[in-house]
Amino acid sequence: MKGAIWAQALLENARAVPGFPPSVIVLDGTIAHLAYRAISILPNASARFPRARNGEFGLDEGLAVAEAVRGASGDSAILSIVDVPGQAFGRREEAAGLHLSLAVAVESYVEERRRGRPIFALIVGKAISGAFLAHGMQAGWIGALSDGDVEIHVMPAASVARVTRSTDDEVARIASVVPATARDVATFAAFGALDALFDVIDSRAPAPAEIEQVRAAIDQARREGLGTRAPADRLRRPPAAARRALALDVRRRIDEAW
Amino acid sequence: MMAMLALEGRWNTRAAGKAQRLASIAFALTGKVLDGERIVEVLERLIRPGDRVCLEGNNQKQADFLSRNLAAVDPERVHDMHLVLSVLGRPEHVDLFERGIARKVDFSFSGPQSLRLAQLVEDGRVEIGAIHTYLELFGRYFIDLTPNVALVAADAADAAGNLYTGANTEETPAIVEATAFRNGIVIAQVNETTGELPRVDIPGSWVDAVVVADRPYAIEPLFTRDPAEIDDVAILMAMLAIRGVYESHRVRRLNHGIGFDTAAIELILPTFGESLGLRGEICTHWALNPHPTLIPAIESGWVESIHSFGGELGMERYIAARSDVFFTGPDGSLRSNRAFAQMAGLYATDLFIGSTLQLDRDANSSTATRGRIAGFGGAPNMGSDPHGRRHASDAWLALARGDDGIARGRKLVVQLVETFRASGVPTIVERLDAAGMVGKAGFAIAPVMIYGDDVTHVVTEEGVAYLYRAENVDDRRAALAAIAGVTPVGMERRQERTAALRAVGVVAYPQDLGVRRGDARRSLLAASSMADLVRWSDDLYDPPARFRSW
Amino acid sequence: MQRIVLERAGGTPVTKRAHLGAVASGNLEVLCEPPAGDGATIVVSTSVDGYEPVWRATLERFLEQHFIAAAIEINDFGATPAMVSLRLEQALELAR
Amino acid sequence: MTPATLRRSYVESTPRERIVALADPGTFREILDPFARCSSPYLAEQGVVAQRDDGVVIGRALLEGRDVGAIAVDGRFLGGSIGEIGGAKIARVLERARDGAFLLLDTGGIRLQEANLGLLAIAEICDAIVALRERAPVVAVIAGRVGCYGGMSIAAALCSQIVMSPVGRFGLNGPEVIEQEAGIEEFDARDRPATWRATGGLRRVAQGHADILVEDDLDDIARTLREAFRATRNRERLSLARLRDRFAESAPA
Repeated sequence: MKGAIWAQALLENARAVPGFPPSVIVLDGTIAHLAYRAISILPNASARFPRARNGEFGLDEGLAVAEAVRGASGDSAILSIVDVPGQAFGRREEAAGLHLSLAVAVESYVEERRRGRPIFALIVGKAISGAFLAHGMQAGWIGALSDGDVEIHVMPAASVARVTRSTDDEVARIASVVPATARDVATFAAFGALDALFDVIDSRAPAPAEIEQVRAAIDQARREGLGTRAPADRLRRPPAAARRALALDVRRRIDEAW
Repeated sequence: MMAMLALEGRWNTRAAGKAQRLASIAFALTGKVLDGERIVEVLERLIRPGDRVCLEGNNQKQADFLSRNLAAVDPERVHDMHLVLSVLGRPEHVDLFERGIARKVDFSFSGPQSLRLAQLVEDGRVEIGAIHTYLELFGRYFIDLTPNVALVAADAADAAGNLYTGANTEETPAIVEATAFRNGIVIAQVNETTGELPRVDIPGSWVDAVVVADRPYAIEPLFTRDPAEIDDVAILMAMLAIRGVYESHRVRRLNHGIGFDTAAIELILPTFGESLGLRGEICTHWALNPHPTLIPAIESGWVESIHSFGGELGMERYIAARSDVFFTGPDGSLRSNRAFAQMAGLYATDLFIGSTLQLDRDANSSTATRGRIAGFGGAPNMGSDPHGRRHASDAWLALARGDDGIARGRKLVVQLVETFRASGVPTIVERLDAAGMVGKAGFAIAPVMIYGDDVTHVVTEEGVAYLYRAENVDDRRAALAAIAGVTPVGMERRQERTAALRAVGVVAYPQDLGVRRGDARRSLLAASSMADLVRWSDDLYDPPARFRSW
Repeated sequence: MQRIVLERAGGTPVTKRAHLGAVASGNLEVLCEPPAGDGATIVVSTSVDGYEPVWRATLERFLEQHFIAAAIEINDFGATPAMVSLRLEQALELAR
Repeated sequence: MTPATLRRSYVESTPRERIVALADPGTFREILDPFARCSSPYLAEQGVVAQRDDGVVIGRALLEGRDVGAIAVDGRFLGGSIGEIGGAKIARVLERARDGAFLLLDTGGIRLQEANLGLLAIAEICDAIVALRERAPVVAVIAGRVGCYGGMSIAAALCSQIVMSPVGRFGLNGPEVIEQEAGIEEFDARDRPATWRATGGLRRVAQGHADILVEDDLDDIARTLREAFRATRNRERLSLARLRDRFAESAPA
């Protein structure tokens, strides 16, 4: 429920937008007198698709996110609050085309951003894999709580151990020597992938000063026009020069040869 | 009068015993049909301690309803059974020994249970009579291992107990014949009972009872090889085998076993073989399970006939539509018969080609490695020169030896091996693991699959060793070393010796056979996927689910 | 992971670059190109440890059979010696 | 019957052979080929030998005279997974391509060994596809043994046209992943026909999740690729209204 807590905390004059499934909360409101639409995924124990009842990104969630992004009013920015444990793993979902649900969300974010709508994302909990790609990664600006609960990765740790036929200890050891496989927020920030980190005492109960700090950062980013930057722009941020040097080198060599 | 009665008792004890046993299970019989719900009780009453019981376990088909229920009998009532069967392959076969229901076993092959079986031997829970070839075991069914009770599997039965075994007849006739005609009891599990059978494979008068199983008998598609998994090395070896053996000796009548290497041969007949103009010249008559990888060769007109040991899942409709090639019944479906196919493979084919896990410098081969008791199946019978053979053929005569007008030919026994298996384990070794197993784990003699003196050719990725042409043991060893790569045996090869052997045709390298290594590519395969095999078959081949990628 | 390097002086240089194979189970990638200096150099990276003598013997035999000068790189994922030899032959055919 | 020998199989071809066969003859110019030795430094630490092109082949080619970006993922190397280098290769080609691009996708998605770098790259790829398709065709071909899964399935879904063969599979989560995460009752990964029934090329084209069905034949795919380049973007695939209806049909009763 952290997504809902933070969405409600951050927006002033928040008003729930009706017409979305219970697993997707959409709030219209303001921060520093500018319009925002906050979107967050929540657990819904009675979701019609059983494999998306614990906050996973499923068929309905992708559609709802896309609709919320596309339906925001002209002057509103989007604020994606991210706490998604992953996508729905289900036979029914695959047959119906779960990838399309994620793609329609991605497409909505990209198109709106390219049309000039600022997109911000704040990671308050888990940001895993396809779910994060579909809800958060396309933002022009991404902030995250600097909190032990925040986890950013492509797969839950236990699953990585199973897939690689390895042990939890070995997965942890590798994460310590190969930063790309780490799951903590600081390492992800070190790639230049995050624009701001916020220290909080209890991410489940944000204090007024903490809320104010996040609001101020978002407001400043919006005024500086950072919400419409493309993902590749992250390569231009200072930490990327060292931590994503390979990607930069590949891009430079392609440009030379093109 | 008294004397005659005594005599009757003296000479008809088996018949009397059978009648008594049948009477003891009458409670569950309606005509010849047994109540499947009461099968455990039936088995408990029917089988006496110490009985010799044949539980049909084939390479493919398994009487698994009967074996599962046999493993559930009360060991107080049924114990110390002597199990005789071809393939001890199901987990419950081993359970029989763990529970004390069975004590002794005579068998041929234990594939998937080889580790557990070795453990039981280690623990003294099982006594192994012998590990046979199929033909030996069938032979002993008629001599000294005749079953008291045979538990077999069939597709269907009618009310009279006639059995339809369909494509997967395998060894049911051999087992039933041995049991029924020595007053043993034959019980068949069937998938269904019907009013009219497509054909009768076993007459009802040989069968005492039938029982409808809870599910169709278990069967494995053992001979299905996905062409997608054949690599360039297997194709190179296939090219060498075709040029260096099949073409050189005009081999028309042959057997192929399981394996990707022989599957590669089958799949390049319509391409590589065709380019050499060999259609009709080689590989025309087969003792062979219905390998899906042979479909392109059949469709291209290479194959005149195939007699099969067993069926193969998914090949049923294709076989029925190609009755000129396969042995089929009047109903159109395949008639397989392991005993006859083994006999054909022993006496009527000119070539056996197979692979092995280990081959020593004298070309002795074994699939037995430490801690496993896998057995042999049929390879040793087909992979041996039958001295009783008296008919000639071109290929057989090509290997003729002797003179003074008393020359006789020889069967081609070919080992086809890559020098190393995956993960750096050499196939060609200085000493077989089997050599160290005598006296252990039930082996009275070393579990050699094919003895080196029967082996006429060894083919590796490096070339062909024509062992039968070697003048002496030293030459044989040098010839094998010449194609043994960087295995310990191969490291002993000497250049001058090899050159001399090449000059006299005891060793041939690819260039000597006109094979370009660079041509060994998957594009030579007439089918590169299961989907291709289905296309070749005119959509008649229906691969099992696990092989489908569409 | 193991790295094995083999060098030999002399030989006729290959004239072209050749690349084939993939780092996939039982397979290997071979890069063959004209040498920077004189002679043949083969550098192997393999995911399977403990088979250096088998590798050396395989590569030495290849260089015995082909008196070439070339820089060859092998990236291996558990290929058998037969597969290694075959890929080397195939690469050489393309590079000559 | 078409014997395999009379057909040039896409499945049997390498990624480079595929691009060469699909582009106008003689026009493919590879960039960062294996001899550029641009391979992942992260794998050695994790006991994996790196492939010199990082499993991604890229370059520039002509397609009926159009100057297009050519991309092929090598499904043989680590399941066609996308890491930092391969991801950057794909993203940059999409950003540079003038008249469109084709992507031959045979990929399980993000490479676990480079997890977050793959994630970042795929976000860039998705953005670049949407940007490029506004002015030129971006065509995905899914016809290899691996299929197209994970993050790259999202990227593929964004393309203007998707070409599939019956062998191709297209979905977010592969069968093994579902079985592992949700249990064998949810999905039995060994039941291959079930996988293809749900996510195979025949199904995806019938559903409208992919646009054109092809045979496993390079000539057929080459023809179809040109057809796909001439077609307008399929806007139906990601139409909210249509997806809403489709998903409703899939909901449990």
